[in-house]
Amino acid sequence: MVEFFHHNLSYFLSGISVGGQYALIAIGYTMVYGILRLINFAHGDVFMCAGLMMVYLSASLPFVISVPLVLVLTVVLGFIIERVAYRPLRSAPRMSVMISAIGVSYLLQNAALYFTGGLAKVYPEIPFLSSSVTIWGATTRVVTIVTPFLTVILVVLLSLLIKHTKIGMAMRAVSRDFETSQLMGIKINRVISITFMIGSLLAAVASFLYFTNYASVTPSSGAMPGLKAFVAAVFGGIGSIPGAVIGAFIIGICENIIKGGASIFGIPGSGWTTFSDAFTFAFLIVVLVVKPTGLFGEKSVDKV
Amino acid sequence: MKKGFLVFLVALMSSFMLFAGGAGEEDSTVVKIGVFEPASGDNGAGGKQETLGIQYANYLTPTVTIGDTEYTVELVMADNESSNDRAATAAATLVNADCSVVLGSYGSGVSIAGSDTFRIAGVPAIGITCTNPQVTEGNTHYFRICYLDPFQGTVLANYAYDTLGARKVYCLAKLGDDYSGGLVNYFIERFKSLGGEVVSETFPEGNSDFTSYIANAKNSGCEVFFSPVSTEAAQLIINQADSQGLGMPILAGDTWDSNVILQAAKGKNVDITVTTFYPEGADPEFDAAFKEWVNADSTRLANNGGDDTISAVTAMGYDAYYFALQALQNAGSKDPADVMEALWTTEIDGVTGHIALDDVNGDAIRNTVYVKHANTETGGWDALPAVVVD
Amino acid sequence: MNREKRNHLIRLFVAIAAVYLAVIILEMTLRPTSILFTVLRKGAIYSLVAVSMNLLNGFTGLFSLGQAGFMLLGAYTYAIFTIPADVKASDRVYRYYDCIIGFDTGALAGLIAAGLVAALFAFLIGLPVLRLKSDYLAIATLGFAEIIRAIFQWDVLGPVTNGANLLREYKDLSRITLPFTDIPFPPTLFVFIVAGISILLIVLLINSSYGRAFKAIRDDETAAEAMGINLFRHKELAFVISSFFAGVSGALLAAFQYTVQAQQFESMMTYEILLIVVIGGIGSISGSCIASFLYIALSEWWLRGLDMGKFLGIAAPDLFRSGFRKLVFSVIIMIIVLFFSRGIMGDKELSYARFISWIKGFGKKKKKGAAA
Amino acid sequence: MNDILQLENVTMQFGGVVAVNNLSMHVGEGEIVALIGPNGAGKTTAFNCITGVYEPTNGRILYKGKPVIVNHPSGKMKRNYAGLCANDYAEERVLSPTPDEITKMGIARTFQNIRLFKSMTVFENVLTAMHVRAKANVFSSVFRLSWKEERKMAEDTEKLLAEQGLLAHRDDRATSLPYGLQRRLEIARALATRPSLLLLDEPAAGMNPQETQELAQFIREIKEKYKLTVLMIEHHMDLVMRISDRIYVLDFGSLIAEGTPEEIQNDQRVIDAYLGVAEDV
Repeated sequence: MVEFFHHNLSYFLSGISVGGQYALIAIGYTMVYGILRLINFAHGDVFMCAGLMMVYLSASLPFVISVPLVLVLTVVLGFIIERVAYRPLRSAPRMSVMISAIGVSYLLQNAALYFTGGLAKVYPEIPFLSSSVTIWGATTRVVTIVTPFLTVILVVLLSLLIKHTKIGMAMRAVSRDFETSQLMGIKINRVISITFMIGSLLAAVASFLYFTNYASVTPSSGAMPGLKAFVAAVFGGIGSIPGAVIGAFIIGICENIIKGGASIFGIPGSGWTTFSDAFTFAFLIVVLVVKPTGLFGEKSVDKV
Repeated sequence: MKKGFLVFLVALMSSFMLFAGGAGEEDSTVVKIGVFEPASGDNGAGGKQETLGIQYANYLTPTVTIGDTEYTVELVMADNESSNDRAATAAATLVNADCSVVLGSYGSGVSIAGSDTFRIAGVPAIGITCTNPQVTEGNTHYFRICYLDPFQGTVLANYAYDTLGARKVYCLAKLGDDYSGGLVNYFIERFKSLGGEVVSETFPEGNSDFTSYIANAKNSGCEVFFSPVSTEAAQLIINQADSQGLGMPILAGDTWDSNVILQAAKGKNVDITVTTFYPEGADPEFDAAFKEWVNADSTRLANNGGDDTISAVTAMGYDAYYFALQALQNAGSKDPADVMEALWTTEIDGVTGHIALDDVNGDAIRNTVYVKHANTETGGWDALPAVVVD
Repeated sequence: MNREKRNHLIRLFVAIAAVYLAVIILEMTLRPTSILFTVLRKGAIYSLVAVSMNLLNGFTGLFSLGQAGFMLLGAYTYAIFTIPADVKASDRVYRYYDCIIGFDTGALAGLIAAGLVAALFAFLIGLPVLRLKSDYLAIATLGFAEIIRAIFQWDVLGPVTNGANLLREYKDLSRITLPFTDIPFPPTLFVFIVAGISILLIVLLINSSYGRAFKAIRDDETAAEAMGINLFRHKELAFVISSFFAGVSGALLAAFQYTVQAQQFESMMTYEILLIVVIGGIGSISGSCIASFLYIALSEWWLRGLDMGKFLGIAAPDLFRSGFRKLVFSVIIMIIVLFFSRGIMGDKELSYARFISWIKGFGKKKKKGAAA
Repeated sequence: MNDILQLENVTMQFGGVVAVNNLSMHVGEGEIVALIGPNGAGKTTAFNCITGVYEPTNGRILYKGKPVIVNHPSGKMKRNYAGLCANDYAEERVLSPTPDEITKMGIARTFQNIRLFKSMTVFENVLTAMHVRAKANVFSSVFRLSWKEERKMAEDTEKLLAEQGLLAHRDDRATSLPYGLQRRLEIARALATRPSLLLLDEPAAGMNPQETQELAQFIREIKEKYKLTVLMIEHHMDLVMRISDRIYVLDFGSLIAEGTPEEIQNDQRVIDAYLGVAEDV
């Protein structure tokens, strides 16, 4: 067992690392869904934009400035998207808001396409995070090791924020009952804005970790991680933060095991890797069929 | 307010229609050459470099004399977005713009996908660096000035077996990509016939995590990592190979002959060898003049990947332009049908060597493959002895 | 009452006949490579798939995002069925695999098979998935579309699907002939006829007793159930029928493109179709059709100049470079989504009376503007 | 008189909460029976059990003498079950039809919070309810081979609307009708499924005394005309007392009284339930 684990350590390491990155993105999805019942399709692209900002800013600024600046700009981006694309549609049917989200996603991708000229941009090497380390015989980057810890720390901080601060309480109230909390004097718009800003902040952190690992940013870089993170959020029970985090780690690890399937299980390559993305969905569907609201989702009962 | 906006929208759309419909009066002394290249997507970088070669040649020789008339050559660009489903529409745009001949594309899949549109319109196309046999096979309108994958794959397999001494090779292709899939296939065919062993895998579109594939290569005890994929994926592979300590030579085909690769490999612990169409330095005159031209304009420089390294695809694009001009002259007309007829017998001496086409599929008759090795210290290519096959 | 209805039907018939006549005339006069045909064909194909999606999302209230997957099934079925047997045996298409399918069919059989295969898969997928609600249903159907895509790229199925590689040389639009002859069928007309008949069938369905049951489910599931409408059976029915036509439109798309590959049927494609449905108006058939043609014309034709350096006669190669078209296009989409969130038609249908009153309202508005 | 509907020991438990506790009642053919009780007594839950919206935790429901719904606690519920008669139905086959199957058997209902089909006109609302009795399959329906049936359905709908005095609003959107007419439309829609037993959930809610009076008349009329049996939940006591043959009273999920209007009016337990019992008594 230990031998097996040792031999395949590199798969598990990259699985845990990518899982942590998905988790940070997934929180953004799940929080927004909890409050607005909106699948924020643009979230993956906010993540991609954070990556691009870093590419452009670090070209002229030192990391001490560019890293915080990227965090701030991403938060601003999240805020603007909510303000411009979602708030005007607050009373519109849910489908319209979701279409707006798809529209924003499309817009961000195409803007990135135009400004990058459709080429992959090389992500800067962040000192320390980018250096290689060897752990128990597996060579990897420091970022791989840092990611899960950073993720857990951020999630704990976020849970404390939601449990113990006034704004956190407001968030919980709004996600429980939108109308009533409005009547109770909670400033809904403020809560929603802050939710988007927190989500964007975490996406920006995820972008540092993710792109340091994979080194290049393209306009479509956000699509797949975004989709996977969203699946993780649904998988864990959308609206539940611990659910999203656990879902993300499970998906990250499974995905890497599938990719390494031929080597791990000694099954000669019969196109396993074709299914590394599809597997995520297959897993999700099985979970949904067995437990229609995800692992930690609350059951909703229609009043008749 | 909303209705006013609607009026505005309708007005805008009708003006679009007007301008898009009537493309302007036809100038009888203009001959149009279509540039069917990707400017975005996976192969955007390579497509842009190939386009640069065409543009440079057009800059040097903006006119052509057909019969007794001197025509101005107008390049019509259409971005096929490296995507097979967009290719047909991009091709239709070129056909609709009355191009006499079309150049491109970088990437075999898009060429195959656009091929039928050209066939139906009767417009000849000249493949520049699309190496998959299916591009020209069984048709009379698609030509090509580069060598083919069975040839390149054989050369690469020989190189891995004989020069690198490898007996087990890891092959990684992109799922659904005719170029990498085809090349890997011919490589495997040859390598196995030499007595070697291969592990072959594919990665899906949009994949950016190659760590598991690299781990697979290491764990399965392979000695060479063969991955002739797009430059986009190549950057990621180089980066992750370095951070994971791949520890075996990486071998790739002509796509990797790009400064994108050099930039990614600079300062990294990787060993990269590629085969290509043209090694920088083979024609110093061309090299120097092209560098000057590229450095004169920031957009060109950006399109070339930020520096003035000459990619083989640029040289091929350059040759393709002159090949097309020669065909136009031989045809004595700008009618696509005449050009198509003339192409079979067109020959030129380009910077990448003598170009003549065979009479079966209209493929170039070439027997030389250049081999380059990435120098990770200087960030340039070191030329290795070229391979000549008889 | 009845006369009004009859007049309405007559007008509708005349309008449709005029459209087809226009297509025939265009096909006879314009040169076949005109970009207009690209727009018309692709617009008609997208109309069909948008209407089929509208049947689910707009009329039955099922939020499904699996359309691209069913189009893929249709496209592949059509291509595999109609590649001539001798081509299948040669290595012109199946280069790395030996094709195990030894027969070939005509275009019509291919189209029907495409629909049936898509419908069969929809039936199987629907069994577990249609019990899910709203967003969960959406993500599950999206997931199935991705799984289908992966299956069709799988090496092991290579002898049938040609792996992940292109399929070609099937009965594309240039190879379709009039039945029992070698005379080529006018391609645009062919697309219009197939899409037209399919849309007509969907309209007939929506206006039938079953269509009303679908709408009842959309409006209020509990009440519909209390009125004796079996939710699952009717949802499954709508899902299967919608997928059938998505399959047919996938087949048409394959025929239109000359080559087909699983790769292109990604989730972005479904989003695109959903955008069209919403822009046209959820629950409006004519809206979906109008939006499809506008969408395709804008993206493939009118805005092309933005990518090619010259637009509206203005040449600015530095601004109008590759990608600008898509940027402008997505801004236009955003504007429509934000300011016309009910879409072009809302849930109404295009009719003569509505058109006239719209024009009249237009005149009034303009006069007011002129006075002020 | 035959019983058209019988409930035997029906218990509905949600988690730890017993919403309906061991409810047994019967409704005779041609009767008008009222189910009353304070808010939260479990009346609507009982309706939902009868119509298949909820699957009762325990008990049996018979329609026209045949068992149609049977259940007993199983799985997790077996341990947590807080009701009575846990083992009475353990041996019987579980029957839990969906609401549409119940409707097909001939039980129709209206809803407490009106649930009309929002996007449809008055005419379409009723026409849609006819779908359950339509025989055409989807092919004959699409290709209009069943046009005769379709025409018959339209005619029946017109007739039904005319009888309910809704014909003037035929092409109005259902939700644009005044409240009283919406209730009436809901009843018309239920009638379109051709039921033998009609369940009305607070039909007079939100009506003024005048409208309530008309409603009483209306219920009697349709009962005669369509040979219906009516079971209704209602808070308007004058309406209940005026038209009911018998009354059941629920409180906290349990049946506390049963009888004719006179009996119920004088029942101490009912008075206590409605007015509350002083703690020190």
